[in-house]
Amino acid sequence: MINFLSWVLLLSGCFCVLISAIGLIRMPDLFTRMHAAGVGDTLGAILVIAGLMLQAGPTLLLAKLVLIMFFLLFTGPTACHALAKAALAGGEKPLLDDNNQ
Amino acid sequence: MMFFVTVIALFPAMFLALGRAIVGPTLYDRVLAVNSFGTFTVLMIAVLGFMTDQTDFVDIALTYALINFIGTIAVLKFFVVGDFGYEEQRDQ
Amino acid sequence: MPPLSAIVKPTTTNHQGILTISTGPTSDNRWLHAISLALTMAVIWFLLSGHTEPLILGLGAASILSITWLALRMDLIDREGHPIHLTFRAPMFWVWLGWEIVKSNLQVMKIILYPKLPISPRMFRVPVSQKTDIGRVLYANSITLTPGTISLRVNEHDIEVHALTQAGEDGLKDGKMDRLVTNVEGEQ
Amino acid sequence: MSTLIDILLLSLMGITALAAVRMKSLFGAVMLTGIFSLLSALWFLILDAVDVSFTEAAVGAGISTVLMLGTLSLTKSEEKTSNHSQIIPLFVVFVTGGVLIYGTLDMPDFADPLAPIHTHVAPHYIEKSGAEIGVPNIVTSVLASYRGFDTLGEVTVIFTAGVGVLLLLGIGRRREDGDE
Repeated sequence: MINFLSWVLLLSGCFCVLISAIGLIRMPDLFTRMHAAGVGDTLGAILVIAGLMLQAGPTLLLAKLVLIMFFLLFTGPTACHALAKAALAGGEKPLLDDNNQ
Repeated sequence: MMFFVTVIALFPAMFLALGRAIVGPTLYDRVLAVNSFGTFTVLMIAVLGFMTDQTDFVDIALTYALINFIGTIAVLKFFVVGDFGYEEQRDQ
Repeated sequence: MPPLSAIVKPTTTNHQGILTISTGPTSDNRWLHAISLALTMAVIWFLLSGHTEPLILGLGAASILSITWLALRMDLIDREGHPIHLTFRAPMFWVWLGWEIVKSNLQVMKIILYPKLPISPRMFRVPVSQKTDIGRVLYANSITLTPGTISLRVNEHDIEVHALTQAGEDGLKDGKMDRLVTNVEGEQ
Repeated sequence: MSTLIDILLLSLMGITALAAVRMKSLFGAVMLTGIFSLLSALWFLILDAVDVSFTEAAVGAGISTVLMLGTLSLTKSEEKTSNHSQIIPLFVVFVTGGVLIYGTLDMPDFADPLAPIHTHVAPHYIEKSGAEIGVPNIVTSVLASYRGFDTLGEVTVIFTAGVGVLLLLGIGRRREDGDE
């Protein structure tokens, strides 16, 4: 049962990561790409690590995996925000839809 | 088997992120690609550790998650503080 | 035990937006923060090492004490550096945020997979109702954590957001996340 | 099974290296070397060299990227096209590579249990270092105890080099003048 759940979590995590990478290629400009990268950084990482957690069982390993997840979730948005801010400061203009600006 | 499939499934994502890092076009795109690549690497290290039954790998994944973040912030700090000639940076 | 907000004195924000800690009788609260920092580090140290030999434990204790001392000396320990007052209210918010993350992830994934790539990127501002820097940081980070919306610039009154679709903009503008973050911040 | 992982990882490394060489924007090249050191750290992990991979992560992906960027901020960030003939460098590279490959022929096979390094001192360290030194990590006990004087010398050399660089850059003096 646990193995089955792990399979599901790991595979769906990989799916998220893959889609995020596809989005990284397909999106038209930097800021929209950041949204795509966010998918892999949040849901992809959460699912893969949750899958590993089920395999780890109640050990120190589990705690370490929890720590990895927390670090990823705390640092991801901060790095993303820093990137957006640096890009704006560097004169990067986001591509906007015409009919609402 | 489960972990092996996961590792293999992570590779296409890494190839695509690498592609974005190569194509660019702006330097921020590259930083974004490297950051994503780092996240994928962290996940892959953790899974590899489980695959080979060496759970020490998880410690390294943890360190990587931190180094990746610090590296990204340091690089961006250089952009904002140091002068890199923003106009010249575009490849094409 | 009294509620934590009674022990921890509120901080004020001066006109430049720089967080200042009211000095004087707050030295107890500084020690409280120092102790909680040391405890957190001890827990993390043990989780990462898993060793119980006396020598190694002693080395760990020594490094934790010296780091705490350094942090005290560098004046890094304050409400912002180690926000214990948030820890007790956060879990429910995290559960809600986790569900939001899943929902918005699915939306963004759907958009990426559509052959025509139906995006309409937009920038707009949302007001913030948080009083402290850390509350605003929490809000901005929560916005970024849910894919489809990224916080670009933050100031005292609003956050500039880049959204991928109209739905993302509407979801943020109804202000639910803002209310919940303010609730977690619990600063009145 | 793990051969597939090796092939994929090595091809990633190959693509990264080629792209870094071909890239005109030096900044992009620095980012690609960052990716390359992430990959080589992964590769070290697969080869079971956990400590090396740790160092590679910290130094290669962290510090050296920042140092390169610091250099770039002082120089130009665009590669200058060279008009030298490229035949002689290619020749040198091939000869060096050939000599290196020839040198590896004498080495014992990878992971050969009968290789000298696995039969002499390594078993001793692996079995006894916990009891003799009391440090859980074998590499640490080798570095800090069995060959402690050697490490002390190394650290002294690095410290001297660091002090020398700082003196040359004159960082201390600027702060005294107060014009920072």
